[in-house]
Amino acid sequence: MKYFYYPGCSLEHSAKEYDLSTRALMRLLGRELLEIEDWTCCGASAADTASRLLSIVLPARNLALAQKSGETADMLVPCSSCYLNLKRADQLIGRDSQTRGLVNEALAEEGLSYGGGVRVRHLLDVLANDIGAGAIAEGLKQSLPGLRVAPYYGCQALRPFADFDDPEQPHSMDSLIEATGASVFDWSMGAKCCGAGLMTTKKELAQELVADLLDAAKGADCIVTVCPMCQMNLEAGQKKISRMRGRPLEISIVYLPQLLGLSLAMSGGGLRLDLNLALTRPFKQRLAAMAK
Amino acid sequence: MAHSQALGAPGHSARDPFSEISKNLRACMQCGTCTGSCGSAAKMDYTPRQVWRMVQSGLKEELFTSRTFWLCSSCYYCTLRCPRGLPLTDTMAALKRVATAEKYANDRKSPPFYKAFLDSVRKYGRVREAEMMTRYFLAVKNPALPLSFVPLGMKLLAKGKMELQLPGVSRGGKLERLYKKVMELEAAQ
Amino acid sequence: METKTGAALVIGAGISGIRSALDLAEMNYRVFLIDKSPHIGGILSQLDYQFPTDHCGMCKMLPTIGRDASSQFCLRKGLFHENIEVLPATEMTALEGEPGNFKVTLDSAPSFIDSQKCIGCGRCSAVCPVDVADGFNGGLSKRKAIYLPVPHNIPNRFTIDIAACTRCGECEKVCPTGAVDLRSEARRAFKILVVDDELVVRDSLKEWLLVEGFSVDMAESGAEAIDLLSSNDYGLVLLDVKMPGMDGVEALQIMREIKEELPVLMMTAYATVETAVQAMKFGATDYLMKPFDIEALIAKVVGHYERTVTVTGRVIEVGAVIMAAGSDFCDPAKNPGAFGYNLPNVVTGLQFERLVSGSGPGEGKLIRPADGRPARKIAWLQCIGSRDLQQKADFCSSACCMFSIKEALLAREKSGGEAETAIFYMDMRTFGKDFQRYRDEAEKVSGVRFIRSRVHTIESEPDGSLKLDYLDEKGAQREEVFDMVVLATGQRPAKGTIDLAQSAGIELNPAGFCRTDELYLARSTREGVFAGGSFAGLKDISESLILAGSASLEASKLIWSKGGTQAASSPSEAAFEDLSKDSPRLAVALCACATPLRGGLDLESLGAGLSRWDPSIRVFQVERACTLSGRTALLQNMKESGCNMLSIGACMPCLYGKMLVNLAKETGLSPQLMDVVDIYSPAYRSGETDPLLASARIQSAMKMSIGRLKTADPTPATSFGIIRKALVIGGGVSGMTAALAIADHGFKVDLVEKEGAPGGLARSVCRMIDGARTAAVIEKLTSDVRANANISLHTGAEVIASKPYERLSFLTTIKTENGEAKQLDHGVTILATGGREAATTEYGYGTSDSILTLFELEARLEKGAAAADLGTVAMIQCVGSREPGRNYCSRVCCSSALKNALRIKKENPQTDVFIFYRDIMAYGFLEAYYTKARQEGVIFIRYSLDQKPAVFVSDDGKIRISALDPILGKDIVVEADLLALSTGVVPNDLSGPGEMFGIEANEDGFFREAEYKWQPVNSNKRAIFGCGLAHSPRSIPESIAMAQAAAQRALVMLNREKVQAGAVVARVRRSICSLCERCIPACPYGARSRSEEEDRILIDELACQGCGSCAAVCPNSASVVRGYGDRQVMAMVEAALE
Amino acid sequence: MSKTGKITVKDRDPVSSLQNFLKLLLEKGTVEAVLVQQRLPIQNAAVMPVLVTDPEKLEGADPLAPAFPLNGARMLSRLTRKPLDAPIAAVMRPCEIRAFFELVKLKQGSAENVVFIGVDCLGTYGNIDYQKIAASTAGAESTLTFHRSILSGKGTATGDADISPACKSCDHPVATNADIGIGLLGANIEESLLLISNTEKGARVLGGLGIEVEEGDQPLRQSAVDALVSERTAYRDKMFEATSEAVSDVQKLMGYLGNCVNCYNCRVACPVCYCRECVFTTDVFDHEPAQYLRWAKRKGALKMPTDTVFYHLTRLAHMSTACIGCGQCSNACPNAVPVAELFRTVSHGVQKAFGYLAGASLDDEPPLSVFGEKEFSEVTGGKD
Repeated sequence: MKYFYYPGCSLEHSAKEYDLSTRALMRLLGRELLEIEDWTCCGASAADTASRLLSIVLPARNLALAQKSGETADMLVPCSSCYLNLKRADQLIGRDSQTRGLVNEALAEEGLSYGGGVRVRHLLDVLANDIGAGAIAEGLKQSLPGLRVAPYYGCQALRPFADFDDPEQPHSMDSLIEATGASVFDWSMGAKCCGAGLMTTKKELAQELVADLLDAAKGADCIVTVCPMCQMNLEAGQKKISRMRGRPLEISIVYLPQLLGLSLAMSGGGLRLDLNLALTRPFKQRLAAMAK
Repeated sequence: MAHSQALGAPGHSARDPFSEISKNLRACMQCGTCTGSCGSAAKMDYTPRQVWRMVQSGLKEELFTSRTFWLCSSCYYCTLRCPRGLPLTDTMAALKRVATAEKYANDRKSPPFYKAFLDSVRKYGRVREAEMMTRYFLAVKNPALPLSFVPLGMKLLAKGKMELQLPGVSRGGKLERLYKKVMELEAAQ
Repeated sequence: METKTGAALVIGAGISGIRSALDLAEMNYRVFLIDKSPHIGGILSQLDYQFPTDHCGMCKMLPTIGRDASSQFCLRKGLFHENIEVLPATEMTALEGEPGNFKVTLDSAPSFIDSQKCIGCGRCSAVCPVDVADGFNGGLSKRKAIYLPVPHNIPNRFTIDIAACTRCGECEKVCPTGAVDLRSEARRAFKILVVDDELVVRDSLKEWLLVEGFSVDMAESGAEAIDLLSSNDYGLVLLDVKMPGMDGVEALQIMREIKEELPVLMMTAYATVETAVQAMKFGATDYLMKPFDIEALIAKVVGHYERTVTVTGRVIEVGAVIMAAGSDFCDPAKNPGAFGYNLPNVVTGLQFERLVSGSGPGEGKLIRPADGRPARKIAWLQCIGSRDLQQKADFCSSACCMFSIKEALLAREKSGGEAETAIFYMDMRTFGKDFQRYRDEAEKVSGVRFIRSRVHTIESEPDGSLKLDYLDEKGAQREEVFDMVVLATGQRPAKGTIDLAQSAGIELNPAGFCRTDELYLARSTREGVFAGGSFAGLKDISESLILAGSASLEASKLIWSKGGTQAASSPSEAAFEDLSKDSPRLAVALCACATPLRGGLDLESLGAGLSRWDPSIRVFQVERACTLSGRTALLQNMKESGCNMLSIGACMPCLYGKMLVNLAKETGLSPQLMDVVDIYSPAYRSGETDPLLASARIQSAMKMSIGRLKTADPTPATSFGIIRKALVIGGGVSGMTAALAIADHGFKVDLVEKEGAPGGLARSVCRMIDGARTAAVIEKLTSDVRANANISLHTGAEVIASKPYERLSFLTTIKTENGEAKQLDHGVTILATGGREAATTEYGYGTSDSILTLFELEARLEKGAAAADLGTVAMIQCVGSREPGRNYCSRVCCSSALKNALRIKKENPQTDVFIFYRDIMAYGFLEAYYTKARQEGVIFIRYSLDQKPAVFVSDDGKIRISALDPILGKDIVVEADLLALSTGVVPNDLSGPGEMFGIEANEDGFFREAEYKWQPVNSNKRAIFGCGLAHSPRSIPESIAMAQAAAQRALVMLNREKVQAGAVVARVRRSICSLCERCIPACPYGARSRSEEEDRILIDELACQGCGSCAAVCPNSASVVRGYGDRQVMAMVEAALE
Repeated sequence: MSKTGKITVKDRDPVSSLQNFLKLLLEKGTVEAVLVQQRLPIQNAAVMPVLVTDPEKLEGADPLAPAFPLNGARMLSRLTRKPLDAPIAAVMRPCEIRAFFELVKLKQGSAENVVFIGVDCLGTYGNIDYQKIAASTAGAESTLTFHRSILSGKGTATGDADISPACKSCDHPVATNADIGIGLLGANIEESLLLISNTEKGARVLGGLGIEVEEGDQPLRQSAVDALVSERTAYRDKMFEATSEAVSDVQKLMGYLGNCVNCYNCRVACPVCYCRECVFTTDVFDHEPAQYLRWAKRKGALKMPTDTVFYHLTRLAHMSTACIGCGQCSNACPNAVPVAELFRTVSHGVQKAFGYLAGASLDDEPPLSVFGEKEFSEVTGGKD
């Protein structure tokens, strides 16, 4: 099975480990990733503040490039914000002829055209539904017993397009986590927003939201994320937020492919756990002990 | 209490984006589900429900003194739960568009950030995070802001997760033609 | 030649189905009442309490006229009426023919329990291993696969839920009367042939099918299959597509030649799907995908088997069909983004009703379903699955606001007043009669909190209670924790409505309910098929029954017009010998049958004991009295003994209802002189170990029956002729419809209208909600009335006096147009005196000609005043309504205001329209107009009773309306050019006709009906009915429906030559009556009056229901109820103490 | 505060002054007839209600006599059962007026055209006792000695006879609901009698007779009335206790009613037992011979006549809401069964439970004909 692969800007630098661990995991599970060559930014939440058409054209460009490559495959997108923009563009172009006309008129500048048809899939959707917990369980080499993992879905992976999990009470990560031998930490904040989009402009508000999440995760060994912006937002400033709330809130934050990779006995190096900004010492010792 | 406000439905010029927004919101029955669902409603001076009401009643000037729509983190809870199925999160984005386009300077940080972000994409096709942040800090002209990001910057540098590029050095202009075409099309609509 | 008695089919035995069935049965039509579930009662069998009495009142639907033709006990226990054949677990699969004579095919699901044998002992369900969620209790509790559909039915028959049953056969073994027959042999007789080249596939298939109880043969190849086929008979073939040599398709074709309609399931792997589909062209019935999903495979095979054994093909001929299949509630858990509706301790409205019901999971103690702790702080969330475009539910479900308030009151009562209750709502739609008063009382007296807010999420706390985040009315963010949350779930079309509509050939509306005529709400899109109750959209009980009545009227009019006569007289009315001169000669028949029920009962000693006790009786035994042969033996013995009274000792008295009536016809003895005594269950049920004590108890039961019969009053029931003409007072839309409905059945009607021309208030309304011109409706009705020979219309006439005439009819004097008095004799009266728009002086009305009432605005719009020059239009709702002095909602002003606003917007979208409102009462499908009004840009501004908008007329004629906008929390001013006030509807004066016919008006001046829910069109006097605006404000289509329902009730009286009074009625022994008149107010049916001239108490035998209140009040038994005289009761008490 | 006038008593004979007052009523034509208790000319000891239209025929009238042969309410009910356009005056004891009010509520009579003249009641003797006392004296002699002995404090007992237990326990000696009250208490009846106008009709009648009436307290009378009432109430409560104890279970009740022979006299004498024919005298209780045998066989022995206790219980059930305690049932009982005490005790409890006082006013609705929304919550548990 082949997938187009759209990493997105943050996976180039600030979320490099997410990109590398995803590629490594997919290779291990026998799925081929075709990175769209010359892909450009999807516009995230900024394009929409400048012009509605721009916020559709930018993602449409990447969809057109994927279609132009002649392959027929779903497009796998690890970052929730890119996933939302790509899917929104695909739907609007598919549904509304007026938008389709304008977008294609713009894309013509780059000799591209797009009429819809590429199915945009989030990484979690592919892991949960195409690969499935069974494959992870079969390939399990390094069980992680007793590890309490809090699944964090963020917001834009689930809403407004609720096509692979319940937008309010998601459960698609549970089976995957249990397949690794770890146990799912029971909390109700899995689908709450961490305010990452506001971290640069409205820091105090974003930190409040992060603090609530870390508070709720008390008792879990680590939080698992499926979006570079949530990851960065939860990792950065754990000390400052602990001071703000007046109690220790430090907790390890790992990407889902990293956790799954560990259970399939991929080396910590290959999963670039070294690049994670927040891995508590007890968590690292735990992983080392389990590796023996 | 507050001055009494002559009420009249918003003006109806053909292509005014503001009346476009109000047309989308007409079916709102002020049930308050959106405000109840909004994570950042506590910090907003006007709650989302009051914003829709002001749009419906055409109170444009007063609306754009509010910072509500800048606090929207596009988490789409409100769109999911609105019993009228209205595109509420998209409306918040549209209000940002109108505020930026018609230069209502009620927020000093968000417009420059989004501009820096889009300029970087316009130039390199992708966001060069370091360069984008420096351009944003320069635009905001408040030294305290960059200082607060230094610890995160240092950690990223140490881990090699951020390249140090100097602004304005390389050529760029990757999506220049695309941007121009889009602006042209948008204006013609 | 037995004239073809008119017959009708009623689909769905909920309360609307029962109402229509009873309506038609009381008019002596034959009725087939079918329901797909194993019991009757629909949703109401689960509700113990109904608004406004907060008690159950279902039995008030039972016939009061000719009541001996029907069972007179609790309807939730069952319904037995001479003219109704109740068919549970039955569905209609085809409807052919044309209106007046339809041919209907009925399928009833195979019943694995013989209803004659099952005695409801419950041993089977004790051993049943399967536990399934109990739908009756809304899934809150568990039940077995073999279960009692309703805890309190008579006879209490068990049913098997075929889907859940694993056919383990335990129940079959343990059933004492052998009533359970899982037809396992029948399954074994169903042979299946499996044809597949791979052994592993054949073996696994064989093993699965054997477990299911079928017998299986196997074939390795097509050829082998074919010669197997020619030698024996298969019910089903599973045929693999890809096989070496002869492939599946080829084999299929040959097989089809051998056995034409042989069902074949192709088995195909992923690649050969196309071939399997292609094979279907050659007659394969279906295909199965490899690798097999066991459940799906078994379900398909069992499906085929079930279809072959379903009892099909019962074809009945009926004149009309009434669809009363009801509606379902939406399942909140399936709501996208479940908002936490599936958390523990979150229940639906129906589940709450079960929690407070005595037969429910919590036995009526208000406990939380999850942990059984008492629920003392409860929240109701309104509009779950209604008024929600996200779920394509652009409608209001009409009934939830009121049943939530009722449930809140129930919670307080069940918790001894401790429970704290809160209702979260958007518009509290109290649009019906006395709804507003019920809500005010709930709020002010019982302390129910009404919070105007739509809660978005429920989160569960560690201790299982629930945290609600919501926005309060001032816009502040609130968090509150409750023990339990009840969701007022909205309506959805009943399961199976789509295929029911297909087989009935009727269309559905966009929301999936039955599409009905705009004006005649009971008419579906197919002539002859009518819709009653909530099949066309959820309604409260009263509206459902009104619509059911209207459907019965339409059906009976159709049957009557196509020549389907009513039966000459109902069997129970046959004349019986007058035995008052005979001395009692009593025979006792003891039914001997092999039922193991008998236990140690020895019939000989029982018979001997009785003869010793009373030598004058004759005792004989009969073999299996409930069968035909048993009855003939019984008849034979009765003739021999020359008895004039009969007491039968048998097993289940309830089975003998119809049998006694037929026996009476054959022997000429009135059923009142026969009695059936249960001589078996005392012995069996109580597990009486000591046979002596058991037989003593049985003996005393028989002696009581003998005592009762010997002292029975033998005079047969009397019947009375009434004048078969009707008087309709008020010639509005309702009056004319009622008159036409009666006249179309061939009876004379006098229609008295005060004004010069008929039409009533409808004349000052220009358009219906959908834009149709009201004048057209009135013209059509008026021309029909004038053209109808049976109707004599008296315009400009007024009713001035009325007095009883010819014992049970009326003689009414009217003053005609030219002033002279005219006397009209009639048997029934329908009050349709109507109402008018209320006047007002509020909000500056009268000080400027641009301040109008609602009707005046519509008149101006109708006169073509171009909307352009209307400028800005403002409307204020609830002017004078829903406040002290006139504390009821006039129901129609909101929809009329929306109609006017949409019309203005349509003609000129630029006009600004503002509507000041307290609650928009857009109930039912009117909600779509409310949504449309908002989408068209109408601005709605809410105000509260204590902060009304203020209106100033400035000198330049502009109207300035200032009010507080609650959302913005700011004062706003609307400058309008035109202000319309919705003043609501007030009833026309009822005191005149009221006092003449002895009926009262309620405190608002409307007609006081006998019972809001269950007898909406009857008054508390027998032959007086009421409909239309006189009863309560309602729209024109709703008035028409109510007029038809009232006419239908009147026709039950008019329809008979002789109206049979009940056998058990009151009598006055004049000689010892001291005329203290205490019995007159005691009679709940107004059946007693004092006649001044004859100086005695008169009884209206038709109205009397034999309830005995008069006998209880009378100290010296001057007033006595036939059948329950002092001597009889004493005789039974004596016998009981033997 | 009450409006009172006076009748001056000539030569220490209140009876004749009262007769003159009544003559005035007839002469002035205020009423066409007077129903008053009168000594029959032919039998001095028989004091019976007499309907007098000729003033001259009033000379035997003696309403002050301690005689109470039967409750006059029943007679008045016969007079007013149908509309009678002639106004009549009824001179009656308080318990007779109250009994009549109950009969009006049962539509057995009407109070429209009746002027009630209520005489203070100081108690009456049983019929047998009174006949003995009156026989040995002439005219109203026995009445005067009765009242003089009370005035002088010697009480009501003469010889071995005393006023009946019902009168001793009667806490309504004054007819407060009569149009005109004849006040004996607190007055020296040998000089004057009080005339109290309680209602507007009473004031009109007195005005018509030219008797002036002034407003004012009557402290003397009030204290006398209070004293008598408290004495009688004390006696009453003791009687209640004793009777309750005497009938506290069925066995005791059967003993209490042991002497009853089902003659049903108490029913005939009871003013509020209004049935034309009591169910116990109808065929319902005319049992089959075989039935008696069966009953006897069941317990081996059967007291006859049967249904004795059943009858009294039924009468209690029917009449306890209307019983005014006039004592005629005991008075009429040939075997001196203390029926009045039983009925008075039970109906006191029943009337208290309903918050109803029999005969107090025509406006109070009789308990069982009216249903309160929230009644007997201790029984219904507060559910309506």
